[in-house]
Amino acid sequence: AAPIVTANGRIKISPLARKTAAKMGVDYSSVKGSGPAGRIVQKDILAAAQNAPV
Amino acid sequence: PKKEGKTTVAIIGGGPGGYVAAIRAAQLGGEVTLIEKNKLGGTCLNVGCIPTKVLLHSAEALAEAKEMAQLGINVEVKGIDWSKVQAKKSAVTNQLVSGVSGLMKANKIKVIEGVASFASKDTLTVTKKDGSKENLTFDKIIIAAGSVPAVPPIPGVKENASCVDSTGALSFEAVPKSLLVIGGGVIGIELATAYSRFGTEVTVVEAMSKLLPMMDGELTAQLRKMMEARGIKIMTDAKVQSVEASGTATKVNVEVGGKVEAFTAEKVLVAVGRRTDTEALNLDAVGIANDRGRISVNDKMETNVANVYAIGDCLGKVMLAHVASAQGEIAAENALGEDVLYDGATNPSCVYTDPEFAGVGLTEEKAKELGIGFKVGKFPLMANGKALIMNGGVGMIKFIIGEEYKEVLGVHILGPRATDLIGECALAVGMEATVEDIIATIHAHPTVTEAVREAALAAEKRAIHIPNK
Amino acid sequence: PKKEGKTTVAIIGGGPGGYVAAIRAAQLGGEVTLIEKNKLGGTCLNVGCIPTKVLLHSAEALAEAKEMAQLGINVEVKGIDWSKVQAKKSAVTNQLVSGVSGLMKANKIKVIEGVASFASKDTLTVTKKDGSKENLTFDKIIIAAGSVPAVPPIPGVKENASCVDSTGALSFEAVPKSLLVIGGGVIGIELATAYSRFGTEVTVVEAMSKLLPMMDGELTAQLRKMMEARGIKIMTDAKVQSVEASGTATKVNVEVGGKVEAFTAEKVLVAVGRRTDTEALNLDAVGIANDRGRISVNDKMETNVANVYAIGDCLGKVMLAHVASAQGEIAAENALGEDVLYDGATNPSCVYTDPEFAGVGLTEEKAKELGIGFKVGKFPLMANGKALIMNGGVGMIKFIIGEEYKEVLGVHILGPRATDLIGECALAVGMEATVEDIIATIHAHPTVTEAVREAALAAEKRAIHIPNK
Ligand SMILES: Cc1cc2nc3c(=O)[nH]c(=O)nc-3n(C[C@H](O)[C@H](O)[C@H](O)COP(=O)(O)OP(=O)(O)OC[C@H]3O[C@@H](n4cnc5c(N)ncnc54)[C@H](O)[C@@H]3O)c2cc1C
Ligand SMILES: Cc1cc2nc3c(=O)[nH]c(=O)nc-3n(C[C@H](O)[C@H](O)[C@H](O)COP(=O)(O)OP(=O)(O)OC[C@H]3O[C@@H](n4cnc5c(N)ncnc54)[C@H](O)[C@@H]3O)c2cc1C
Repeated sequence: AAPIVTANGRIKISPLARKTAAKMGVDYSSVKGSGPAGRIVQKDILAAAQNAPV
Repeated sequence: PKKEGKTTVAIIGGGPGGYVAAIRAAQLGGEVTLIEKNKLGGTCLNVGCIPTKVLLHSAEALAEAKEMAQLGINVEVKGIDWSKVQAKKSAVTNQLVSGVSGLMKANKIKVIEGVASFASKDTLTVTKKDGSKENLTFDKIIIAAGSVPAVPPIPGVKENASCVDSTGALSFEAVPKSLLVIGGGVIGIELATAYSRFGTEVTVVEAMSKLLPMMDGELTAQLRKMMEARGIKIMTDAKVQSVEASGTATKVNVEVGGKVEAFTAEKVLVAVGRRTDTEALNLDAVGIANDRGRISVNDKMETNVANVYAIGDCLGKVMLAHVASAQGEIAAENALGEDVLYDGATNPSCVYTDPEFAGVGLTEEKAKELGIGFKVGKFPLMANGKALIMNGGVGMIKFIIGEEYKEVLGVHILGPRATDLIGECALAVGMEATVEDIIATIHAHPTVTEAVREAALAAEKRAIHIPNK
Repeated sequence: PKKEGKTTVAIIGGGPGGYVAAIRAAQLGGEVTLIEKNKLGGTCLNVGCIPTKVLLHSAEALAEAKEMAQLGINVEVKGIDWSKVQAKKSAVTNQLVSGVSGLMKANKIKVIEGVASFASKDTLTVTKKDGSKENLTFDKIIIAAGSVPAVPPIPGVKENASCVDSTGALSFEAVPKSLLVIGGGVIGIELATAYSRFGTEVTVVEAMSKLLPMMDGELTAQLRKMMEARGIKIMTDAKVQSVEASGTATKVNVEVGGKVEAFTAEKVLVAVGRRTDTEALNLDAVGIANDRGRISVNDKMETNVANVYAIGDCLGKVMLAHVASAQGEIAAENALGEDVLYDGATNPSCVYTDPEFAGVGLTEEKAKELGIGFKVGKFPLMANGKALIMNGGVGMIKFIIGEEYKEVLGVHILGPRATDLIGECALAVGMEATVEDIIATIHAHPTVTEAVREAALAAEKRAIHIPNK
C-alpha cells in the first residue's frame, strides 16, 4: 500500500505517528493511513509494527 | 412512492442529531423523510443549548454594564426587562428553528409531524396530531429521538410546582429571588451562572464530590471559587433528601457532612441528568438492542438490527449537540453506502460560565486513571495581555502532554473565549499534534491564543511570560 | 565580567522582539544584557498593540451599552469619562511593562538604560541618559530596534499641531469632535473604529484602491460597508495633497476622482506607515547590510556580519509584534548554538475592528497571483447560532483550499472572536492540514468555531447549515 502525499510531496503522516515510527523502527513509506484523507496516524504504525516480520 | 434507484431514509427526531443526519443523507442522494413529534431543532434549539446561551448573553451584558465605570464608560443600570429577555430568547430560537425548516426544504427533505414507532424492522407507524396513523417502509432508518429531563425519586419534587426542570427554568415568569439548583452538572452550573448574574440568590447542591464531572479537576476547583466569590453557595457531597412546601417558598432538606440541613428557596431547579426519550419507539418489540432505553450502537452508528442506526442523546452516553450532529453525519454516510467510523477523540466539552470553561482530550485525572505517562504545562491568563484587558486576566490554560512522544493528550481552558479557543486544541488532538507543532505555530498578538502557545511552552519549561519552575 | 563558558548576548531594544529574545537567550544559558533607550515593552506595550486594544475595549463597551435594551438590559448611557479611559490604558500598560521588568529579573537579564550604537562588529557604545558612554563587547548581538511612525512629505503635516501620529492619537486630551485619518492600514482603521464608537465623526483617506492591503479583498469590502453604515466616511484612491490650519480646525485637501476636495476636521491622524528606528545604530560604519535602514537578514535572522542578528520591525518587512517575538526566539536559539529557521507561513494578521477581522495563509488574490489552483469555501455567520446571539450573525468565514491536495492554503474571518478563531486556522496551515482534517474535528456547539468547520465543508460543497451551490 502506498501512503498519500501532501502538497509539498511529503508523506501524509501525523507528528505522533512519525515519532512512533522512528522509535519502533517502522518504515512508514509503505503504510496505508487510516486518518482523515489517508493520513497515517499512530494506530497504523502500531498495527504495522505488530504485523512486521520479526 | 420510491424514486427509481434512490435509497429511502427515515430519520426519527429533528434535533441536531436528526436534522443534520437528514441533510447529510439528502446530500448523498437519499430520499429522506424526517419525523418529528414536537419542534424541529429538538432539545438544542428549543429548550437546550441555544435558549440557555441567550439568557447567559443577557446576563453577561448586565454583568458587563455593572463593570463599565472602570473602563471610563458611565452607565446607570436601570434594571432587567425580563419580558424582553424572554422575547429575545424566543426570537433567536424561532429564527434558528425556521432556518432548519428552510434547510429541510432546500434539501428536499419531507418533514412529517408525528410520533414514530417501529411496526417492524423496516416499517414505522407514524401517529399524527389528529390521532391518524400511517405505516411507512424505508430502506434505512436513523433513530435520533434524543432525551428529556430525568425526574429523580426525591420525595416532594413531583408534588411541588416550584420544582422545575431546565425547560421550566428557561421560562420563569420573573427572575426568582432565590433558586436552589439540584445537580452541579453543565446545565445546573450554566443556569446558576445566569440567574446569579440576574440577581437571584443561588445555591447549588451536588451529590458527588466535584462539580462538572467531565472537566479538569484543578480548573473546576478554580471555577468553583470564582462562583463562590460572586455569591453562589455551592455544596458538594450533599444529597437532597426531600422537598416540601414552606409557605410561598420551598424547603429543601439536604444531607451534608452527616447532618440534614434545610434550605429555603423560591424556585428549585432539578438538573440531575437526562433520560433517553425512546419509550414510544417500541424498540424491544422489533429487537433493537438497548440498555433500559439507551440504544446500543457500534462505531458505524449501526444498531444490532440491519439498516437501523441510532445517534445522539438517545444512546444515553455523551449528551452533547455537536456529538449528536457528528454521529448524524456518520450514520447518514454509512446508510448511503460509505464506510466511516465515529471517532469522539476530538470532542470538546464546553461550559458557558464566567469565564468560559472548555476542555478536549484527556484530563489529568483521566490520564492518571489510564496509566498514561504525561506532563503538564500551565499558563495563568494574568500574564496574557488580551485576557488582562478583557476580564482582568482571570483564568488558566493547561496542557496534558504525552511523556514519551509529547503528543497533545488534552487541553483545558478556563478563561475568556475558552469555548472558541478549544477549536485549535481539538484540531491538535485530532491531527495527533505534538507540543512542538503548537509551539512552531505563530500565535497573534494580542490574543488569548498566545496563552495556548505559552501553556504548551510551559510543558517544555520554556514559557516566555512566566518564570519556569 | 564574563562568566566561565557563558555566551554573552546583547539585545538592542526591549520591545516584543527584544525582550522575548532576551528571555529565550537566558533560558538557553546565555549571559544576557538588554539595552533600551526608552521603555521596556517597546512600541507594542507602550504606544502600540496594547493601548489601542484598551481604547477599543472601552469603545466596544460603550457600543454594547447602547445595544443592551434589545437584550432586556435597561441601561442609561451617561457618557464617557475620558480621563478614566486614559487611566485604564495607563494601568494596563504599566502592569504589563512592570511584568516585563519582572521577567528580566527572573531570567537574570541585565537591563541597561541607554542608546546603543555599534563601535565595532562586536562592541556597542551605550550612551546613558546622563551623557556618559560605555563600551561593551559581546559574543552575540541581536538588534531589535523596532520602528517609529513615518512622517509623509505632505505639506503642512509637520507645521500643524492638530496633525498627530498614532502615539498622539492614543492620548488625545479629549475625544475629538471630528478626526480625519490619513492611511487605511491596520493602525488607521483600528483608531477610526475606536473614535467612531466614542462619537467622533471620522473620515478615512487611503491612497490605494483598497483598505488593509494584506487582508482578503472580499471580506475587506464587507468590513468597509459595515464601517460606512456606522457613519465612518471612507475614501480610497484618494491622495492627501496638503494640510492647512483653518480657524480652530484643520483643512485637509484631498485629490479624489480627479478633483481636489477639502475636508475639515478637529484632529488629523497621520498613519501612513512606520520606518525603522536604526539611525543611531551606526550600521553602515560596521558594514551591517541594510536597505535605507531596513536591516537585511536570512532565515536564521543572521545579518551579513557574523554573530550579529536582527529581528522584528527594524527589518522593515512584516511589522507585527508576534512576528518580532517569533523571530526573537529564533535569533536567540541560533545565537546560543541551535540551528533553526524562521518560517512565517503560520503568521496571522489581525485587525481589531467591529467585528474582528483576521486572516492566515494565502488570500484569494495572492493565490491567483501565484498561479496556485484553489477552491473557496464560504460560510456566512448569519447561519451560526453563537454569532447570531453575539452580534446578530454579522460576518463570514472563508477558506482557500488547494485544488489538488485540498490543503488549507488560507483562512479569512470577519466576525466575533475572529482574532482567536484564527488560532485553529494557523495550526492547520502549519501542520499542512487538509480540508478533511478540519472536517474530521468535532467543533463544539454553540461556538463560532462551528462556522470554521462549515466553511471547510462548504469548500467540499457539503456545508450543513447553508444550501450548497
Ligand atoms: C438546558 C440545556 C442546555 C444544553 N446546552 C448544551 C450546549 O451548550 N452544548 C451542547 O452540545 N449540548 C447542550 N445540551 C444538550 C443538547 O441539547 C443535546 O445533546 C442535543 O439536543 C441532542 O440532540 P439529539 O438530536 O440527539 O436529541 P434532541 O435534541 O433531544 O432531539 C430529539 C428530537 O426527537 C424528537 N422525538 C423523540 N422521539 C420521537 C418519536 N418517537 N417520533 C418523532 N419524534 C421524536 C423529539 O421531539 C426531539 O425533537 C443542552 C441541553 C439542555 C437541556
Ligand atoms: C498603534 C499601533 C498598534 C499596533 N497594533 C498591533 C497589533 O495589534 N498587533 C501586532 O502584532 N502589532 C501591532 N503593532 C505593531 C507592533 O507594535 C510592532 O510590530 C512591535 O512593537 C515590533 O516589535 P519590535 O520589538 O521589533 O520593535 P519595538 O516594539 O518598536 O521596540 C523597539 C525598542 O527598541 C528601542 N530602541 C531602538 N533603538 C535603540 C537603540 N539604538 N538603543 C537602545 N534601544 C533602542 C526602542 O526604544 C523600542 O523600545 C502596532 C503598532 C502601532 C504603532
